[in-house]
Amino acid sequence: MAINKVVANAQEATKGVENGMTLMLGGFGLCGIPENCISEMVKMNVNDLTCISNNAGVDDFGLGLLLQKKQIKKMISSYVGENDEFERQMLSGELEVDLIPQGSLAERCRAGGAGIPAFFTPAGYGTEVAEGKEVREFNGKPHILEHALTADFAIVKAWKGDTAGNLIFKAAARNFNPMMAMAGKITIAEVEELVPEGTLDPNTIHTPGIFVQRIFQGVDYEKRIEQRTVRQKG
Amino acid sequence: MAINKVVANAQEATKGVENGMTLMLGGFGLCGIPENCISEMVKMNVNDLTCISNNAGVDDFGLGLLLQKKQIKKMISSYVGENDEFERQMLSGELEVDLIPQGSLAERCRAGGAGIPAFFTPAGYGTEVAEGKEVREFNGKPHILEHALTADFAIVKAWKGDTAGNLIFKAAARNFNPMMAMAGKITIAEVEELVPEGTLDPNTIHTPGIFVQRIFQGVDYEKRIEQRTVRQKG
Amino acid sequence: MALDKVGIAKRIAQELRDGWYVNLGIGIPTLVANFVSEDITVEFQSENGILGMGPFPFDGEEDADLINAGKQTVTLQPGASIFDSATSFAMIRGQHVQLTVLGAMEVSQNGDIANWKIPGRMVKGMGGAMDLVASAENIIVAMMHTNKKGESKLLADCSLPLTGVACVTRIITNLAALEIKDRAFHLLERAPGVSVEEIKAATEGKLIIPDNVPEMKID
Amino acid sequence: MALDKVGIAKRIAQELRDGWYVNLGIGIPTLVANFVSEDITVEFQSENGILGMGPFPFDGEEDADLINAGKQTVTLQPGASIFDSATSFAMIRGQHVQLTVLGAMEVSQNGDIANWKIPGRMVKGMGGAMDLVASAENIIVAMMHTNKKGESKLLADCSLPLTGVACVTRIITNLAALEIKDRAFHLLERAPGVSVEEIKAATEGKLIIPDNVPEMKID
Repeated sequence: MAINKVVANAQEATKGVENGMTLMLGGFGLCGIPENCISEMVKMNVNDLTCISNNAGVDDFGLGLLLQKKQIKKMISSYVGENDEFERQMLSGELEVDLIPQGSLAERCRAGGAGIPAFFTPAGYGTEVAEGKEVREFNGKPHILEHALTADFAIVKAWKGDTAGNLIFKAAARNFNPMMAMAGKITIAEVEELVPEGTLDPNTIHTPGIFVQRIFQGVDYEKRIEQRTVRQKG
Repeated sequence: MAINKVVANAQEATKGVENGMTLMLGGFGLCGIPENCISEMVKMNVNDLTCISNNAGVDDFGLGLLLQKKQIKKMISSYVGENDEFERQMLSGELEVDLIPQGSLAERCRAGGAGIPAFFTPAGYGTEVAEGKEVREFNGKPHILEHALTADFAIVKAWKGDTAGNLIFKAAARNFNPMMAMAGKITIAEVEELVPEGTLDPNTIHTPGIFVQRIFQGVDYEKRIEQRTVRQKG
Repeated sequence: MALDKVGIAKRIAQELRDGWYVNLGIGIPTLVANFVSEDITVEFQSENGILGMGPFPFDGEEDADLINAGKQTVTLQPGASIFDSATSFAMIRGQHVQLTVLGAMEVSQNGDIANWKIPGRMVKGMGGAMDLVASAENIIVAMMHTNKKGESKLLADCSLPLTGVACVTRIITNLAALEIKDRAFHLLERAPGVSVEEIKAATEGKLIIPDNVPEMKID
Repeated sequence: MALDKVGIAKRIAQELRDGWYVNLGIGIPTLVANFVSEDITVEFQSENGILGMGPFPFDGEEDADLINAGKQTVTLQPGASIFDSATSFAMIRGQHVQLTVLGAMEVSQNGDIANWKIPGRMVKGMGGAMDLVASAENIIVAMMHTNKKGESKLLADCSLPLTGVACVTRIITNLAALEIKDRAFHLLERAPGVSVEEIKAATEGKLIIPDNVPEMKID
C-alpha cells in the first residue's frame, strides 16, 4: 500500500495556512489554478500573504479574489497584466511586487524543490532584474546567479490524482504546477478526479506522490477562459 | 504536420559520429541502453571517444563492447563496477575516468540541455569530487559549483517514438535518457516502436520531439538482465 | 504604402525556414502562424508548455485547459507535446528554438530591446520575454516603426527599462526590414511604396542604407 | 550472538516510521524491505527512477525494463510512479526522502562516511551515494562492525576517500546500534548476547557508553 495523502476538502487541506506565510500557486493565467483553495483562503481571511504565482488572476477571479480583499502583501510573478486592481495596488505602493522572468521563476521553483540553492541563467542580464546579482561569464556570455524559491505551502491543481498523491495534469493546465509541487514545505493538490492508488499508470505520472502532502477532489470548477478565440467552420 | 525526424536505421542515425567526439549514452546498467547504435559504433570502429554514461556496461554488452575494442578514451560515469575490462583499463591508465555523483551527473546533463551553465549542489562537498571546485555556503550548508555537460551526440533509447521525435520510455528504462536527449548537439533516439505523428497522446510524452534530431526503429533488442532476482510463487 | 499588422506578419513569415521551431510573442507575432508557406514545416512553441500549437479551435470546441501564452484558446497539431514551464524554458534557454518573434516598445542600434515596463505608468511584467531574448540566437522584432506620437522606436539607445541587451538580430516594421549589426540598423528592404527617405526620417538610431534597397514582396 | 545480515536488516526495519519515503542502498539495506512492520506504510525510492518499489517479481515475470538501483529485477506497488534520474535526485537532494540506509567501508566519529573507493585497488564509483549522504537528514549505515581482517570500521577518522562529511546519524552493525553526535559514537543497544566489552574492543573511534545499554529486540 502507498502512503495515503487524502484529506476531505479545501478546508481541511488549507489547515495551517497562516497570516504572513509564503504560498506558491500553480497556473498560467486562469488555466490550471487551484480554484477551490483560493476560494477557501478568501473565506479564511488569511492576510499578509506572499504569493508566488506566474500571474495574479483577473479582477474577479483567481488570485484577483485575494487581491480584492487585500489579503496579499507581496506578489512574486512574471506577468501581471489583465488585472486593474492589481495595477492600482502596485502603483499606489500598497502591494509589493517582485517581477521575475518566467523561465527564471519556473527554474527557481524547481531548484527549490530539487535542493539546488542557486544557478546561473542568461535571462535578465543587463536589465533591472540583474541589479544586485552576481554576474559571471560562461562560454563568453554573461549570466546572473538566481536563487531557489520555496514556500510554506504550495497549492496546485491537477486533472487526476490518486490517494498516493500522484498527479496527472491536463494539457496546458500543467504549466507551473509540477515545479511548485516540488517546492512546497507542504504541498496541497486539488484534483478534478481523485482515484484509488493503482488506478493511474505509473509511467504516465507527471508529479510523483512524494511531492504531495495533501490531496482532495475539488468541486464546482469554473475553469474560466480569459481569451476565447475561435474560428468558424467551413 | 510536425517536423519529420525519421532516419532509416542505426547506420544512418550515427552518420557524423567521428573519432575524438563526446557522446552521451542513456541507460542505467544495461536497462534502457541504445543497443543498436552501440553495435553500429563498434562496426564503424570510431575511436578516442569520450562517453558520458551512468555506467560502462558489462564485459560483453553495452558500452563494454566499445571498451573491448578500446574505442573509448575517457568515461564520465557515476558507477563502473561489474566490468572487469573497464577496471583493468582504468587501473592500468589506458582509460581516463571521471567519476561524478549520480545526481550531479543527471543534473549536469539537464543543465547542459536547459542553458544553465552551472549550479550549486551539496553532493560531493568535502570529498575528492570537490577538488578544485568553488565552495559556497547556502542556508548554512556548504555546496559546490558544478558545470553543465553537453555532447556532440546524445544517443538514447525509448520504448515508443513518433515521426516528430516525441519519445515515451518504459518503466525504469527512462533513467538518464530524457536529460541526455536534451543535452546533445545532435540527439539520436532509437525506439522499439516507431509510430506516425498524432498517434501518441501529447499529454504523455516524456521527451518532446524538439530535443530529438534523428529517430529510427531499432531491431533485435536483447534487453539483457544484469541481476535476475525472482521469488517463487506460493 | 506602409504595411499593416497583417503585412508585417506576412513579411516575417518569409523569414521562417523548414524544420524550425518558432516561438511567437503576443500581438503581431501571433499572426505570423497564419502565413507559413506550404513548402515548409515549422512547429510553434508556446512557453506555457506546448510544442506543435495549432490554430484557434472551432467555435464550441474551446478547451479552458488548452491556451497559448497569450491566454487564447488554441488547438494541437498532430505530433504535438505538452510539458511543464521548467521544461519549456529549458527548450528556450537551451537554444532548441530556432526563432523568436516578439513585439517591442523600443529597439536600439545595439540590438537592445525594451518591451516590459514604462516606469510609473505601466508594469505588466516581462513574462517569458527576458528568457527568450537572452537565449535565442535569432530574434526578430515585429513592431510599428514609430509610436503613437510619431516618435521613432528604432533608437540610438533605449530610454525604457531593458528587456535584453544586444540580442535583436532583425526588425520588421510597417516601413522596412532591417538587420542589426556593428551598432547600426542596416536597411534590407522597403515596405511596398515606402521610400528610403520616409524610413530615414522615421529612424532615430544610426541607419546604414545600401545603394540598392529592394521593395518587399508581399502576397 | 552477533547479528547476521538478516538480523541487521530486521533491526534497521525498526527505525522506519509510518509515512516515510525510504531509499535503501545495495547489499544489507536492500533486505530491510522484507521486514517492514505491518502497522506502518512506507514507500521505497530507487534512485534509478522508481517510487513505490515492490518485491522481486515471480519467476518468469521479470521485466528487463524494471530494475532497481542494484540492477535487480523488481516490481511496482499500487500507487507507484516512474521518473527520470534528474527528478529522482531532485527528490533526494530536495530532502523529500525521509530516510537513507546504506552500507559503508568506514564511518568516523564525526559522521564521515567512506564507501566508494580503495585507492589503487578498487574504484567502482560513488553512484548515487554522494548525493544521498550530502542531502538526507537521516542516514543510517548498515555494516559489519569490523572488516574481514577484524579491524574496526568505526574510526576516529576515515582512512579511505570520503563519500560525505558529518552526515551519518546512526549505525546498525552486527554488534550494536549506535548514534553519532558530538564527535563520538554513542552506544544505544547491544546485539543479542553481545557484551559492551566486545563492542568496545571492536570500536576504534571514541565510544560513549551509557550506564544502561539494553539488548536489541529482534524477532
